[in-house]
Amino acid sequence: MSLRDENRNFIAKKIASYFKDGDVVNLGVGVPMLVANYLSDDVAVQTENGILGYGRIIGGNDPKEPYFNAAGITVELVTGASCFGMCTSFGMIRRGRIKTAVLGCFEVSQYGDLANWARPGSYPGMGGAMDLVSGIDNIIIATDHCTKDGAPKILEECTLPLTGVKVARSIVTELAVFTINKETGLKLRERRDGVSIAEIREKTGAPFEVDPQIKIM
Amino acid sequence: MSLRDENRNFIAKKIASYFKDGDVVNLGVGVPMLVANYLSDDVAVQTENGILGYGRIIGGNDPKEPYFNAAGITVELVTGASCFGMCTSFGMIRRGRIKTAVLGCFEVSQYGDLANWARPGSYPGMGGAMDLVSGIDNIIIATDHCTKDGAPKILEECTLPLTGVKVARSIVTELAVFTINKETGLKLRERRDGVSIAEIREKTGAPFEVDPQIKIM
Amino acid sequence: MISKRFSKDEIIAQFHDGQTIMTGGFAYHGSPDLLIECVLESGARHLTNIALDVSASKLMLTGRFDKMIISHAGQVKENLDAVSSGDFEVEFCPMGTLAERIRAGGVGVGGILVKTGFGTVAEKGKEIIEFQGEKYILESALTADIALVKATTADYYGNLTYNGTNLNSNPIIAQAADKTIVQVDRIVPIGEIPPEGCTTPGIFVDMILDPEL
Amino acid sequence: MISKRFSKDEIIAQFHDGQTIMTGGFAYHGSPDLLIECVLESGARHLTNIALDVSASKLMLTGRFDKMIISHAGQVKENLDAVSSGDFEVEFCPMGTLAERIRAGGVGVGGILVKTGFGTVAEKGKEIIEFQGEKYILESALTADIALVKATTADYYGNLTYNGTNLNSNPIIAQAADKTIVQVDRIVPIGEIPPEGCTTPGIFVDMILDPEL
Repeated sequence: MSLRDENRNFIAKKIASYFKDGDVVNLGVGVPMLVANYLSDDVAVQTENGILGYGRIIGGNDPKEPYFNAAGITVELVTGASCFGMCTSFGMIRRGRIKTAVLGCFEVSQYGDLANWARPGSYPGMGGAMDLVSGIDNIIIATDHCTKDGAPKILEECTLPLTGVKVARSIVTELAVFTINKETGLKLRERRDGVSIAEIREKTGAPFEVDPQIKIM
Repeated sequence: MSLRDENRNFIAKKIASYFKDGDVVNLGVGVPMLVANYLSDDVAVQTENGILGYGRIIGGNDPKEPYFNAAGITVELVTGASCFGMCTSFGMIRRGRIKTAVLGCFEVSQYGDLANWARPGSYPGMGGAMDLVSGIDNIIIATDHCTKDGAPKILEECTLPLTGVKVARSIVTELAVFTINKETGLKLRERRDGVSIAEIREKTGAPFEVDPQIKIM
Repeated sequence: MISKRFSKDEIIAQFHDGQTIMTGGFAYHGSPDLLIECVLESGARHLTNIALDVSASKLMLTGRFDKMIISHAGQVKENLDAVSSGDFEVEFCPMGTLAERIRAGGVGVGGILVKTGFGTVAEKGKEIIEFQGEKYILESALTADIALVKATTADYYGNLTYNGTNLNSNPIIAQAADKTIVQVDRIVPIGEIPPEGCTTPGIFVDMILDPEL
Repeated sequence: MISKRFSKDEIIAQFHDGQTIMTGGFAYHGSPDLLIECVLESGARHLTNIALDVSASKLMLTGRFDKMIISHAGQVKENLDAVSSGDFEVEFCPMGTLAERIRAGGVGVGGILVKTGFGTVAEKGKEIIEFQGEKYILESALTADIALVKATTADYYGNLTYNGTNLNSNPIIAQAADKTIVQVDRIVPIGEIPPEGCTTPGIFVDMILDPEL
């Protein structure tokens, strides 16, 4: 496994630890989807294309398979899972029955603005991302701390088209965990073992407070 | 069978003759429901509480039975029938997929205004009647020509709370068949064998034209 | 997955004065009668009821409700007298519109534009919207504190199936409340309802009445 | 009941220049690929496509469409280039909102009030409505001339079942068009789909592609 992949699995495992039996979570495409591999079967994963309760990601996208997730990848259902159409699916999202979504990002601002669907030269459409951030209260951003080129993804203000305004509640990267207050901004809650606050400051494009009780991830 | 019941079955049989295989019809409570007994199984009866394709009316209202119509009466399904919830049911009504409904009335006006849900001392609510007349184009009124007291039910203007404005397209009674033009009003198309136009005029509370090619029902 | 089975007493404890309660059912069918008994046993008053039809439930006669939003009260004389009595407020709404308003509440949509009811009492007091060259009545979404649902089968997680025309308003009501309580003919272990056979996904269900608890 | 089975040639004859065509499917799944072939073989041009997702269908690359109302074009480079090319108009709509707009069209509701998309491109050009103390985006219902649906099983009357996540947008699209054409894995005699097992009632279906005709 490459360092990047190891880091992404580290992020996924960290986020998986937040959930308890009976919780329901929607997982976005990319790093967030890896979270599914670290969850107990008693945490129900919802996918907006129409499953409540998928477990292991099988992989592949053979149209003959019956169950796939929002990335179009074949998944295995857990016992007690249900399938439904798009309106029921986004209904449970909009209605607030799903408390948490884990989403990736291109950029996230200090106040929680999220940009995760369009960047120069790639304008595929927002898919279900706007519905998720509008309907779900606890939006956790799961992301590499910086882009492949080393540029910060956590910024004072987003530069790309927005998915939602002040919607992200926390950010988990391979280096740090931040919480976001819509008014006061970022607070660093945890840092990776061996990673200094100075290094995190350097790789973060926005100011942040440091929790006096900061923990090791 | 009483004369009144015989007349009502006469009306139902007459209306049943309008339909051909493949048609879909919604039947209201009262006289309209009798139409079901005279239809071929290849005419699908829809009931707004959630069946497409019921046949014979079994009777009774045991809550343990699975299939009942909008009057709460147990019915038998035809082969190929489907059951669904209220939103799908009224969806097919509002969307215009059901071309014809047969409804009863307290009063119907010469331009097609319909009053069939409330009268003094009895204000039970409109149920699905307003949705039916708003969503379905061909509204056939199936009714005794006069009230039990002999008062006309076909009037220049309705006096009771309306179900819909200019919605009825034709009226079938035990004496006559009228068509209704929203602008020009009633035209007498058929009369019962042995019933004179004079008698029909006497029992009808609104003026009507007589079709030169008037037929015997 | 966690179990959502509860005893009658635990369910009775959910009802409080002033709540809005939706009830499924149409005519004599698909009515959550055991749960309605729980409401009455709770002693809660000044309630609001939202239901497509209350023909059979006689809720009107209990003195517990200040307001009812319904499309039909049934032809039973007692109900018709109760409507006329003015003892509580009755807001009549066309059945198809009412179903869509409840559904809208259940999927987080704030309102809908319909054409049903122009020229009748149904448009009284409603906002008329002109949109894309057509006139519509703007109808608000409806939600409730508690939904009382009758289903045929529930698994422990609350996945629900319905039988025949007992479906009626139950699945939409099951999505529209902050707390959804269910009465069923049969409770089965998780896994017995196949993923495609489930009409109401368990996420919408909070409590299942288990008569054996 | 009457049969709705038709040959490929009879279905090809349904498509004409300028039509609005809805297509079901999400990513690689539940896409009515044989019916999309019929559209292309018909030679019809200046079409509008409404679909939640066109990742897999490559419809964008056919030059037949003047406009697409979609939520996602997929991550395939050819599609992304096509979106940027400006060769046709693309209207992006959030997936959940788009699903509700199509559903609204299918049940004869004229529009819906949603909160999704405030502060983003999704609210651009839309009417904002203040209703009961809250701000909403007014989104129009969508209908089409033709809906292309992929189901698992159809009986001769057009009652449809769907398997797993192949459901996705197919049942809502099946209701939203003036003419609904269906591609299925299996055609069965009437009576084989039980009343409760039918997701799309046959009344919404006009033509079933029967490869054996």
